[in-house]
Amino acid sequence: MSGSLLSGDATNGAGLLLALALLFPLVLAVGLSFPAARARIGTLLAIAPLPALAVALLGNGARFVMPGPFRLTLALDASGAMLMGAAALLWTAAALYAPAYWQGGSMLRRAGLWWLFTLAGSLGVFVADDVVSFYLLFSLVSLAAYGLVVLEGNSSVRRAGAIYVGFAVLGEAFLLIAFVLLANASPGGSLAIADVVQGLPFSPWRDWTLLFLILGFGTKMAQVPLHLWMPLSYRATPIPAVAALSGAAVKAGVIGLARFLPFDSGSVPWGELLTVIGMISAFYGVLVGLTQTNPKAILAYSSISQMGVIAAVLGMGLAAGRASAPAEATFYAVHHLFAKGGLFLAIGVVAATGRWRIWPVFIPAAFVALGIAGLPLTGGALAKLAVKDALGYGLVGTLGKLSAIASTVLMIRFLTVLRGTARTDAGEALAPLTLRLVWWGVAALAVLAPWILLTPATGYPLSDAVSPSTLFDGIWPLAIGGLLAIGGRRLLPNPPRIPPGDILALLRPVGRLAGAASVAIERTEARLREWPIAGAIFLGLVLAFSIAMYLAGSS
Amino acid sequence: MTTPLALPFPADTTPGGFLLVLAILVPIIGILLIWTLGSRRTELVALTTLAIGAAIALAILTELTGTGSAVIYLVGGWRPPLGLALRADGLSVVLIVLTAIVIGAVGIFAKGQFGYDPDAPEKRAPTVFWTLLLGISGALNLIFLGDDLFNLFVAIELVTFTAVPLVCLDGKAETMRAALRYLLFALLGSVMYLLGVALIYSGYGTLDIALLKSVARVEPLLFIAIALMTVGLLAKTALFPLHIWLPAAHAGAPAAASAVLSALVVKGSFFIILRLWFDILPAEATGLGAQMLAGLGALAILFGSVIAICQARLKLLIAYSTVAQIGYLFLMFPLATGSEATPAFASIAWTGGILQLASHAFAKAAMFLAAGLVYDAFGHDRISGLAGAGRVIPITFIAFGLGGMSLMGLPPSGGFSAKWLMLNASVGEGQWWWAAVILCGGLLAAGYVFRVLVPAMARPLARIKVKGPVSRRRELVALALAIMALLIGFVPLEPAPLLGIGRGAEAGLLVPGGLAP
Amino acid sequence: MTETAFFDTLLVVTMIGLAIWMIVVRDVFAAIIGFMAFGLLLSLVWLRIEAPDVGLTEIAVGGGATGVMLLRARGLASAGDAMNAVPSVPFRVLVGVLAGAVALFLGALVVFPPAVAPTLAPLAAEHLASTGVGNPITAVLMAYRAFDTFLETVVVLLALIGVWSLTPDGAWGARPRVASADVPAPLLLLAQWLVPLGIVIGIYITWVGADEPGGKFQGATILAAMWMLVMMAGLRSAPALSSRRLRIALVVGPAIFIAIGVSGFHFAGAFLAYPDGLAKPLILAIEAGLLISIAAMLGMLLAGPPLEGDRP
Amino acid sequence: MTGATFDTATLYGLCGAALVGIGLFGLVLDPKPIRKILAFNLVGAGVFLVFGVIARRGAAAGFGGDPVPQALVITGIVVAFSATALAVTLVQRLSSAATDAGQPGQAASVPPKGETGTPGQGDAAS
Amino acid sequence: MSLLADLFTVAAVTLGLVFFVAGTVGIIRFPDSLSRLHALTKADNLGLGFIVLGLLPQCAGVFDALKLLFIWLLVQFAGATGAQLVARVLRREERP
Repeated sequence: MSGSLLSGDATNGAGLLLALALLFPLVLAVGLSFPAARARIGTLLAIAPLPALAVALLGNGARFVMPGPFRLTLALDASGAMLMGAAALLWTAAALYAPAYWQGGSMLRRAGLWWLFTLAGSLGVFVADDVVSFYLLFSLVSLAAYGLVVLEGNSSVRRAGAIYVGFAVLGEAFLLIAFVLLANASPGGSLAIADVVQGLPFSPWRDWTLLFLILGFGTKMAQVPLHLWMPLSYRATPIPAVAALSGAAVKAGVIGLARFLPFDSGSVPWGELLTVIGMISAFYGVLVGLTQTNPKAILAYSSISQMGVIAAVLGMGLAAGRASAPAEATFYAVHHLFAKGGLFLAIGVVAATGRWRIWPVFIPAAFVALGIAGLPLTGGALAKLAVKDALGYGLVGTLGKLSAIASTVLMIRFLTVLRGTARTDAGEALAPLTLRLVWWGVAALAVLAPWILLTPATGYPLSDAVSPSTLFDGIWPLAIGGLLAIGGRRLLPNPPRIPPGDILALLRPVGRLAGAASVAIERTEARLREWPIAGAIFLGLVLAFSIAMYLAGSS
Repeated sequence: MTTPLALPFPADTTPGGFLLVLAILVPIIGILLIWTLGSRRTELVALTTLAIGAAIALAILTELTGTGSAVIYLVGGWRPPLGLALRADGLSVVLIVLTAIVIGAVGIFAKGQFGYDPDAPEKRAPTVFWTLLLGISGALNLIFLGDDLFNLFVAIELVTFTAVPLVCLDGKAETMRAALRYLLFALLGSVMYLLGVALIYSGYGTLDIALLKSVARVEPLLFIAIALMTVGLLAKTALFPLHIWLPAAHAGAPAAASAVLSALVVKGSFFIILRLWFDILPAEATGLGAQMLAGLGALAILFGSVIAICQARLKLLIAYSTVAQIGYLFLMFPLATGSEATPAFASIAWTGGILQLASHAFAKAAMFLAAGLVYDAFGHDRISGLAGAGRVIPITFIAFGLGGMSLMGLPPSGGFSAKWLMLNASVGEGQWWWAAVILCGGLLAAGYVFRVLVPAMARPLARIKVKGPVSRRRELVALALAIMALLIGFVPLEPAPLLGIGRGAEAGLLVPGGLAP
Repeated sequence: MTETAFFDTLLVVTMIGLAIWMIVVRDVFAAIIGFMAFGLLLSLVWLRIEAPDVGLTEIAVGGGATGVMLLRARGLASAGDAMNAVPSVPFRVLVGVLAGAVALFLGALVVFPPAVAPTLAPLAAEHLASTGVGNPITAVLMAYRAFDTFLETVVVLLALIGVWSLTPDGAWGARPRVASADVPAPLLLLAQWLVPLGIVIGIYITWVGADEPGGKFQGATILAAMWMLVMMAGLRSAPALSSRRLRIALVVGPAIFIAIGVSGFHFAGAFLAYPDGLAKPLILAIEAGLLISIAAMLGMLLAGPPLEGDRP
Repeated sequence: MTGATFDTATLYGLCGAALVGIGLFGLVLDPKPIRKILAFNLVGAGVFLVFGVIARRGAAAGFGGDPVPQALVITGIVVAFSATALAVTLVQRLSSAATDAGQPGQAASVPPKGETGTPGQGDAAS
Repeated sequence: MSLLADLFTVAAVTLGLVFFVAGTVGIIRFPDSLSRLHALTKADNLGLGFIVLGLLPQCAGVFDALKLLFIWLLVQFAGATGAQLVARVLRREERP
């Protein structure tokens, strides 16, 4: 494990800008301790992501290597730039949205520190180029987001926060062991991600590494067995923060899988496993989502479902050894980022508008929501198109289509619940202008941005998007979904109510078991601390060690 | 009657050698001055002594890195086996500098505590505290420098006699009970260690570690002697089943004292075990014993962390966290075995273990000082009563949080680099079960750190009752220590050459920086 | 069985019997008296294995001073609060077996020693001349391993500071109460006659230690005992903790040791080295200083910390 | 393993080993701290006897025994005495503090559950 | 001459031992502690005296002989004081 740790050339001009762009939110965070800066916190949060956005747009091929012992290397490639730019846009939108949504500055000030740290982490994780920096930025975004989850501070929120932290730390433990296995197998001990992934197929612990990678990033992407934290924490987090979290922060899992899975050499069993997990999450998310009443919970389950689709895309890519799968998945993720973030913002706007004035706000929500299900001519359709080849045309392809149908039903369910949340007391009330402007902006991004990014990201010509076959492919799942939704509402008017964090109830016995175990451990420890027993153990250890050394020595 | 020792001690006093003597002598001179110059200048003398001690530690470091070989001093000019030698290799210099920094920081923290007032007549607590703090500093320097087993016995007695009165400095009944329990268990340990020293002398005629390395034969006498000494020292290091005295002692002691006890004192006896197992015991005899030590370490991590999570009081939680973190150190034994190509001290687990020792020392000192500040601010340290405390004394809880980050092993802390190296070593050596233990420990550590931070940082339901103001200087000392725990995380993730200086080639006698002549 | 073997066996059996009795007997006072007798027998053993110096130390410090220290604690009704429950019989058997096994391992090593008994005696004898001291043990204590002896004085000093740190805050700086209210006449007589004699013996033993068995620790213990006798008889009250003379007495020994040791840097090329020819006077100077300090330390250790209500 | 030697030194060596065993038994089991201190001194005596036997066997160059272990024993005895002094004073202060605080010495059978409960509080008033 | 000295030593030392045995029997047999104290001091001092007397001819020089006598005097002195103090404690315990 010697020699220069990081291959690749040293810092270039754009790389320096990239580093400064990531450092900027942290500098602002330190600035928050001065009262003058705290007063204008709204503007600070808004300008924080802008340098990163600029670098994402301009600085392609940027590369930064931190000199000296501080191991931090950053590199901007195409998918990294795309995700970072999109995340920066969403964070800016949320930052503009927040002051208007929270009116008083007290909530904003309390969120300030955590907001800036999560922002720095979520932008940085897309551009980290070596294992340790990736782990550093990944833990920054996971743990700093905790501060945003427990902003409201009441007891149920704190429980959600505790579960969030539990899963976050569990995910990080998986990732740590995965990265250790990767680092051990990387040629020449270099920690750069490219070298590490190159060494993965030949590593003696290949299967263990892939398992822990999938478990670690699966927790972040809330795939089925490890998805409990998402519904609870998204319900607990206030709108501006959850918009940014659901949009940008979750994508850390996507970029992780995209970077660390060996797509060029590929591995069939693990690829199929990832696809199965993805598909299960996709359908599970929709099924449980339908039973929810709170719009934020429905969107949370929709996120689980969409992340499932992305996981399936990456899984198929890994199984088929399809080098372009990560780029397609990233493109799909960018659309989801805007759409999901936008819909959360929409909930805030609708809640503030009167029943009669809802339409100018509700129509774009419908477009974006159905876009997720693949409404033709919207960003969603392009996203579906991008991943269609990756999913292939066999069983998984059809499952892809079925998931589109399922998403349609779920989105229609979401729209009906959303309409219900409009203010009935002041029918004519209008949400503050900034809220509506920000919402419209993000909705536009969700619908239009994929059009701009399609060819550079995935290489499909725009003409494919408008060709009659894709239009037809987009329409029929929506039609069937619509029919199902209308029929469903008539057949079972009140579907069963499942509390968010559905199988959490299953965890309760596990919790009790852990409680009993810790009581047992405490009792044995108290007995062990009695003097005679400790003395006897002391003598026993003397004998044990001498015998142990005797055996080791004589053998 | 021929003496079996054909090889005389090879090394002579190296130029910088006198620094080693000063490192031990200066604190003792400080103690004598405190007791003669009267209470007016107690703190002044103590703090200047600590400053001089720190300067000496840095001088030894520069001397070592300058010559690239161990700094040796033959006390009285007599050559071992008859006389005593002091020997500073890379590892001991790192620990001496660590001790100087932590005790210096604690000294700054404790300035003005215990009701010290230069003009008033002498009070018990300040005079005794400063004397014992200097005593611990001198004793630990002796442990890290001593090369003679009986000399090390006197050193660990010095440590015990300075640590026990610190535990019951506040004179309450239960701290005295904890101190008595600590003293008696430590005495059991040291008398067993002394028995081991006797057996080593009966077998080899010398007590000098460097000489023993070349003479030690694989025979029952050596095994029983090393077993007695190891278990005796385990009792003083409070490794899991023998940790009965630590929680009450470290929780009862005043904050400044428990910081030094937890961060440094338990590490002293660990260091001697390290020298026994890596410098005396022939490598082929360490296999099973090393697995046992690490097994006890794993139990320590599990039991210590789980019980830390269940504790009601902050200082007890931190004390049990010490019991758990000590377990990590013992994972070094099976992992730092080294192979033919790389000797033990060049393996990554060796650097990882020492990094863990150093980052735990900084983090734990910061956390205990923070606990002391919490007690100053709120008059109690019940965790349940700390809701919203983070808003009253934010710097303290930031220090506690950064310390906790290092314990959990989150980057960029020293704890993370240590965990990373130990994980690499356990995967590299194919002993994956230690990796599972390390990860479990990290999760559990997150458990008890968040258990304190979550209520502290949350919005309090009821206004928290503040007992008194907290001095900013003390909060900054705690924060500085916590930041040190993070800074050492930036050490390059590979075997540190500094730790290899002076360990020379494995073969034959340990000659500074080269093969035996 | 030669006569000496019979005597040795009788001595060993008595000692082991006494040790077991001490552990088993219920009354703490009886156990302590048994321990003092044990100390006397032990010093006989040291004479049998040709270690008169150690015999002296054992009877002065091990048997005598420790016995007195334990006697002073005997006054407690309960000999201290119980630290643990009385364990069940099977557990006691288990501990018995474990302790027995450790003793067995030890016994085996004693009965089967290494082929050649390693010794540093020839090496010590070879350099004895340069230390200017006749008694080899004093040579080891004051020259070859002088560093250990110096550190040991610091250990005793720190133990004393530890004992003093247990003083209640109100009584810091006060005089420990040693004499009882009414001092019995015979004790007074004993003190008046024995103390001057004891001081002469103590100094003699320290002086003779250079060439014959003896030494400063033994001498200092005798002086400390005489000082205790004076305090018990009420002829002098114990010095106050804050008295400057007491502190000077405590510090003079280590201070001289350091001074001569550090002067060794310049004059003799190493810390604690003596310039050749000057070794003996320097060693005697150190021993004189240590005699005073250790006598003061042991005396104050025996006197114990001042308690509530003592006045300076 | 060389042949068993049996002379006076070995006899006293076995006596030392026995004392260590008996002392450990007492130190581990006896509930009273004074008895534990007594047992500690017994173990100490046993260990020093082992040192003495080693010195006796190393007799050479005209001395009755190897001076180095004998010197170590003298240092050991003084250190053991200091430890006993500290321990005894602690026990004395503990029982007087307990009686002052109105808690008569706890009955032997109840082990003090003090540690897990509420250990004393940090530093004196600062 | 030395034969006579040896005979004298053996006789005196045996006589001394007899007195020690008497003292020990006294401790075991006597009813109350005061009389036991009496037996102890009287018999043992006398016994020691005879032993010292017996050893005098064996001494190398006059100086050693004086040392032996001096030891006997010391034991006498300490024994007497000790007995007085123990008796005082015994009487104080009996009175209340």
